[in-house]
Amino acid sequence: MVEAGRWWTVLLAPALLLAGALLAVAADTCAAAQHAGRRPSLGAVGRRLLEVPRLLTAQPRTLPAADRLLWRLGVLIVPAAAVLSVLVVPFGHRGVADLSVGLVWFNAMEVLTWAGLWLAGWGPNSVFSLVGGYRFVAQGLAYELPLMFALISAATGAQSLRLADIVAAQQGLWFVVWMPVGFLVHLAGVLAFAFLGPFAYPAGHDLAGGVLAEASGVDRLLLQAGRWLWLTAGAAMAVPLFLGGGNGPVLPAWAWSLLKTLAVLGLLVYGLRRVPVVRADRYVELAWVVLLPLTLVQVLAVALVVLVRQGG
Amino acid sequence: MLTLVTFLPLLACVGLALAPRSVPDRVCARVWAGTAAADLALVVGLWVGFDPHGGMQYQQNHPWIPAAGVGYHVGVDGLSLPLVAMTCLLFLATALYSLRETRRVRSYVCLFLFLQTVSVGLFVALDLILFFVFFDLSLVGMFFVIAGWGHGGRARAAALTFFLYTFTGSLALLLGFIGLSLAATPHTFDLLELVRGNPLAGQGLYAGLVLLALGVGLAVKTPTVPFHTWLPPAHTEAPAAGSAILAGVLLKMGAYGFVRIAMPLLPGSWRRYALVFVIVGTVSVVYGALVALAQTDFKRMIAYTSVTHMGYILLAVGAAGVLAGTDAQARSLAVTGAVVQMVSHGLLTGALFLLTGVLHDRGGTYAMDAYSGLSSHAPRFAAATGVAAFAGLGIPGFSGFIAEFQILTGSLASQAVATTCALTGLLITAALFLRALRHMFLGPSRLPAAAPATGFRDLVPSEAAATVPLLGAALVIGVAPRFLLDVVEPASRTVTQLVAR
Amino acid sequence: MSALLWALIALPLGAGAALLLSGRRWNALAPGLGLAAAAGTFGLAVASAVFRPEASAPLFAGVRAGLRVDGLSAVLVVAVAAVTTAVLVASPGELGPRENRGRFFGLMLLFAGAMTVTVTATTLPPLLMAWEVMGATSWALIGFWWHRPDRVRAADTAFVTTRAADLGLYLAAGAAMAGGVGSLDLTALTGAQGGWRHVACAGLVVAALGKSAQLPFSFWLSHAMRGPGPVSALLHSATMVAAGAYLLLRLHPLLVATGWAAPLVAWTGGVTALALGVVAVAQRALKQLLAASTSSQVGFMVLAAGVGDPSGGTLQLLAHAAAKSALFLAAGAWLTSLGTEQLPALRGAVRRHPLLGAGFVAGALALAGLPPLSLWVAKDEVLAAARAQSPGLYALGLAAAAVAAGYSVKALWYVTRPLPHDHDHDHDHGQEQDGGRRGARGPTRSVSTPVVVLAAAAVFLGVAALPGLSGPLRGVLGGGQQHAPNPWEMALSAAVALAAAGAAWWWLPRSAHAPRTASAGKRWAADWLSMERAARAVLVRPAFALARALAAFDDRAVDGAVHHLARGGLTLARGAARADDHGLDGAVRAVAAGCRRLGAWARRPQTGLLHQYYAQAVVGFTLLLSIVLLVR
Amino acid sequence: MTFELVLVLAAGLFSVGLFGALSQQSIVMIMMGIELMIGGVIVAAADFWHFLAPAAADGQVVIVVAVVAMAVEMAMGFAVTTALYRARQVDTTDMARELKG
Amino acid sequence: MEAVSLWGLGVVALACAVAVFACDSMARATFALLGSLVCVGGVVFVLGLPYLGVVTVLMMVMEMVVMAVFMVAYMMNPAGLMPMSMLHNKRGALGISAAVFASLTGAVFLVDWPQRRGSPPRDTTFQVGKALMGGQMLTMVVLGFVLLATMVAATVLALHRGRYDRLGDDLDRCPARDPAGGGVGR
Repeated sequence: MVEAGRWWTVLLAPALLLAGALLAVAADTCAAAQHAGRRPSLGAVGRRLLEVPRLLTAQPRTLPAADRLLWRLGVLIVPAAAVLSVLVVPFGHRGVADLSVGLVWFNAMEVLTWAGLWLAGWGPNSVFSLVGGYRFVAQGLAYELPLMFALISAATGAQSLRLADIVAAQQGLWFVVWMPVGFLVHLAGVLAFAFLGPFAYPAGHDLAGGVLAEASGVDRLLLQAGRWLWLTAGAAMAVPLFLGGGNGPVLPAWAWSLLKTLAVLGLLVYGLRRVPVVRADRYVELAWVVLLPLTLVQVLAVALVVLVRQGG
Repeated sequence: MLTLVTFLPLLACVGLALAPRSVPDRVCARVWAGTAAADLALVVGLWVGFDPHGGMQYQQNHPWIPAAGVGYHVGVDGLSLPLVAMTCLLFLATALYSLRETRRVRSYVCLFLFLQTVSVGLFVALDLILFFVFFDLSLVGMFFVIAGWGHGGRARAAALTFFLYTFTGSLALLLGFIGLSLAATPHTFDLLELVRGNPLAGQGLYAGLVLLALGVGLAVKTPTVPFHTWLPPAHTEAPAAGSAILAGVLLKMGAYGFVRIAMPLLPGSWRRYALVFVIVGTVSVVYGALVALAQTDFKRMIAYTSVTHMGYILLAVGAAGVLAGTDAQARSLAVTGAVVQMVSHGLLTGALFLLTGVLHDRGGTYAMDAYSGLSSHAPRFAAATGVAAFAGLGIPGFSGFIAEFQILTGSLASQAVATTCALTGLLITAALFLRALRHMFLGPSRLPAAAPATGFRDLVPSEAAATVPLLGAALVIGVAPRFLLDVVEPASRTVTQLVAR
Repeated sequence: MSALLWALIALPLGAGAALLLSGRRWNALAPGLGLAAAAGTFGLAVASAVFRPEASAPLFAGVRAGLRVDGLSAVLVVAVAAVTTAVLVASPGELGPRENRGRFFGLMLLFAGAMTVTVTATTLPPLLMAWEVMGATSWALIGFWWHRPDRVRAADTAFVTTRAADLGLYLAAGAAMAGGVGSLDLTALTGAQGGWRHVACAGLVVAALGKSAQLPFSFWLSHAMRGPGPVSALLHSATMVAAGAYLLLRLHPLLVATGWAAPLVAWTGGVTALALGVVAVAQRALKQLLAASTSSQVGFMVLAAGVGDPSGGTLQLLAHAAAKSALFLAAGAWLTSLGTEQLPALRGAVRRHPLLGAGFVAGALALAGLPPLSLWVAKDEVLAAARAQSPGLYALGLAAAAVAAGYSVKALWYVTRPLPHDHDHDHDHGQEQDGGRRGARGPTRSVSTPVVVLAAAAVFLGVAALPGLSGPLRGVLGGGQQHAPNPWEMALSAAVALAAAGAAWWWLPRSAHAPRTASAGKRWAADWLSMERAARAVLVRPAFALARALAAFDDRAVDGAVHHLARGGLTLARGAARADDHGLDGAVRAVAAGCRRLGAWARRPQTGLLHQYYAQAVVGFTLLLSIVLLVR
Repeated sequence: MTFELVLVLAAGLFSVGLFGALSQQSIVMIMMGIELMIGGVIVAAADFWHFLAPAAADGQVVIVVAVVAMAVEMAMGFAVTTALYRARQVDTTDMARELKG
Repeated sequence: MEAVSLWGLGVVALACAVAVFACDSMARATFALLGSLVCVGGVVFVLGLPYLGVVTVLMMVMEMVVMAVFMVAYMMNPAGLMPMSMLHNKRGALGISAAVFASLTGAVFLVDWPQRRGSPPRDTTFQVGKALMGGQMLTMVVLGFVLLATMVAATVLALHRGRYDRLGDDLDRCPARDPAGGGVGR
């Protein structure tokens, strides 16, 4: 079904991801304006997008005894990881690289953001950014385990780590139907590693922007881009895992994938404003005490179903 | 019946020991006297029912340790009945004598009751191990008597020497017994079977060694010369009653051992080594008499005379073993003399020691030169001691003469030289007793410093009741010996036949 | 019939024992009772002499205690009873009311009983028993006044000496048994085989000589004189000392059978007679003189036994018993009344108590062996028999007779001197050393009559023994002896006796005043031939020395050996303990210390520094790895 | 040849880790050294699996165990260090030598 | 292709390994270590074990981030701004590790390794999964228990207030005295 794309798909995937990210930003500004009571206008969106060239030309702030190497590394890792994680996601019936351990790859890239953000926080040698970095690590500890089990439940349902197999397994029934907890936890996870909306705790305003406090110029641009890229990558990943990937009655596979991804993205951007920022220790309690058992039960149920179906 | 006789005192002893503390001393002493009298009555009953020619009678034989061939086998014959009678009489005498005892009377009485059981038990025992058990228990009893109630400062040392010395001897004896039982085909310690089986008939050296072990064990107990040094200190330190029993009964155990065990069980080696016993006997006689002559302590002197008298027994027993130059009549005469000597020595020396007890009780010391002319103070005491002394040196009319005459007449045939030497013993004994009497009882009156101001009290009824019957018994044996000899002679004839086989 | 004999023995012994035990309780009645018993015994004695009962009782295995009154013993039994009665009659006089008369009379009767048994015994055991009892009673009687230590010492010496001799009897009994004479019958002794007969005979001879105070045992008799008068009279004159002679008389066949015994006995008797005669002459005290004379007279009896003349011996015995007991009674009476027994001090004692004096004179004359009196006749018979044996013996006998005359006359001379004028003076300075009651009171009639009777007996016996009348006596004695003395022998002996008496009577006044320069020989004789000093030196002192040495040896060596053994054990124990402490314990402690050091070494790598642990771990693993690889 | 080279790589990692563990004073640095050593082991295991016994899964199991070991070592190391630090404000092994023998 | 990547990854791994102990800054050391271990993951990935390789990278990243947190918490000079040598016994350690390296490489080249036996299965992840759940179940169980024990022990050790302090002296205070509120049942 899904076979590895040719060489140019390697470029196409990032482009598509970027496009998705831009769409998300626009949606977000519209939501923010509507939220603020103004009518969403194209100008607001344009003003938001003008941020990019501003940042590119801005004079980057220098700090005393900053660990420039680690800082640069950290800022680069976040968007790079987002891009790398999408390589595995199949677009319709073709993905960039159909690894046998695609799911684990996505998870590995997702964990890289931890390192990246911590480095971005450590680099400028400033308290707020360091605390922001720590906040992200704490938030990571909170959302990581339920997210892993959600991915595992999808893999167990498809009895394989290869995304193509997972998509194939959803021929008859999408996983979201009998793995709702997994889907929700996945969405929460996407918001969390994109540290947007309720999970913007690391870049919280109480810390003067937290991780982004000292970021300026290109660094800030890369970090911001990274957040929105991760959001779209997460949404893209949710489609093959829970929403049956390219399967769909009429439209061609890639069209269904695109539609589902935009739908999920819209859902997420809609959710950004609705939920207040959750403190990491509060979320860790919810995640470990409530979500973790749920996802475990979820995995157990899936495993039993698979066994019954396979056994029978 | 015999078991009753043996263990009646023990019952009384246990009864007394368990009796409540409130029982006054006087009652304890009376109980002792009563038990002793009852025991004596039973023995007299036995004597009356005893058939002299019946060999071993009143036998009781129950398996005790069957695995080792040890049985509770008791019985009486011509040899042991007189000794049992003498033991009971002596214990009755000591009981009467101790009526006035004041120091820890209850345990004193219990000890003596225990000693009576043990002594009678030994004489009636017909099993080597039973014999040995009673032999050792007597040591224990006597040790406590001397250590507990001895009056000298060195009482404990003397008691310890006595115990260790005789105990070592008893170990040699045990060795001999084991040797004997091992030689018997079905290993048994029963005396009659060993006699019947005569296991050691053939083995020369082995039998010799067993006899050596038995000889040493018994020699230490009847103190013959080289092994006698425990006797004098034991006697000087022991209380009067203790000395009487030690001399009267315990010494006889050794002598009786020769007649009951050594001779019948080892006839061959006894005949071969009889000369050794004769020589030891004679030396004991002469040596004991001479050393007694040189004593200044009255009780120590009497102790040495005991060595002499025991020497006579050994001489007689040794002579009975020599077949050359004698006939059965002479040998049985010697053995009869030995048994009568045991009985007479028990009575006479027992009386003498009780009287020395009186002497010490009044004067506080045994030193002869501390007293003089006691007859004026205590005529009855002087008379009794005089009679006892004369009986001791063998004046006819007393059992001493009967015994010594038979011994000397019986032994001269086979051991002319030894017996003539022993004769000098008679003379020296006479000299030393007379010298003692002269020093203490006759001559001008002088009392030791320690004597109380009231002077030298004469014999108290309880003391008289203790000593006079003993002297009376000696007199009866001396005057009309037949009642005793009728019992002893058949038994000694059997012993001589056993030795001669 | 045997009941009579048992009664004869039981009466004196029983009465004696009773009186002895009564002690002072019946002090007043004692003499009467004693006398009655004595009289009874005398009657029984006469009856048994007539009927000649015989009795025996079982004693030991195969040995019976036999008694028989035959010819010889009949005479003696009567004599003993008679003398006992006489002496007991005289005794109350001698003993004051305060004395313990019960004990005295008891012992005397016991002695009489024992003497009776001795003479009637036919087997050795009863003889030996009686023999010993006699010794014991003599000890008790000599030491009667036991307050004086010297008297008791004398009693002891007497007893020990006689006891020493009595051992011979034991020896004889043993030899008889060995020699096959199972029944120990005296007459059967000759049947003993081989050497045992000689041994038996030797034992008997020694015992007899000891008891009869012959050489070399005679010194104990001088000590025996310490006893009261009647004791000396009964024991040490008539009966006890005679017992030995009687025994030899009875066992003459055995003496002959052994060959050497008869001459030995004879010569011992003769020599004793002569030697002790000389000793008697040299004595200054009356009782010592009489004692020595007793030994010499008994010597004659022993001589008779040696030469085999029982009738002569018996006659001599009877005569001497009567005479000597009279003399002793008199001497005893004077000792109590005059408080001294020294002859010079007794000057004129006869005049003071005429009746007593007459008896004494008669007795002394008889003793001198002057003709018609009994002793002369007896002596002739003995000398006749001796002459038949060997002339030397006859000469010896005659000399002894002469000496006998000498000392008798000496006694007579002093006693019959006229009373010195200061009569009372003597009383005061009389030495007390003789222990007699000083001048208690004059001898009462009770003493005089027995003395006279005995003296009369001594005189008249001589008549009965004259050749004419000797037939029935010899018949009674049963011993038919051929050597009736022919007249010239009798005349010769009478002449000798008279001559000696005359010479003594002549010489005495001169020597009495002569200065007392006693020659060595005289002093030696006075000291009883210093036999006692010899015996003490030869036997007693070495015995004591040996005793002391042995006692010391016993305490140090034998007891020492035992204590050294014990001490050795203790040192061994201490050594073992030390070895255990330093040796074994030391080793253990060393091991412990070693372990501690090893522990310390083991802890060194634990430095607490982690990196060093890693280093050690790595080095360890590499070594392990290389070993595994190399080994494979 | 690559087999030996990968092994040499593993040895190299192991040795560098060893050097770090031995020479570093700080507990955390030592743990890093140990992490490197375990990394070496993982490489060696993968190498052995790949070149010697691909059929069996033992090599992979070794890697899993090694990874778990690394995780456990990490957790316990920091727990001990935390406790030590809280107790005595010390984080170098030189100062924590109380367990000296 | 494979050899080249192996070489690349190997050299980078060694470089990062050396960098760990060379640089002063603790953060840099940590991330050098991360780099080295990612390369190790890569090598494993390249050697045909994709799952284990990616899992190693996944685990190492999380571990190093946590280590970085602890590094900053405990190190005196986390940023390495004040360069000081935290080394001791350098020469000894160097000697030993050099010796070990020499011996290992020696062993590698001297030992004649057996030939390859069998061929790799198509799906290695399935192989290890099957092995762990089958033949090596014991190892899996042990690892499970070890991990559980580690969780509990680490928590207990690391807790400032110990396990029981919060329950009061008599272990019976109902709402346990916890510094931070929240948690189930409150």
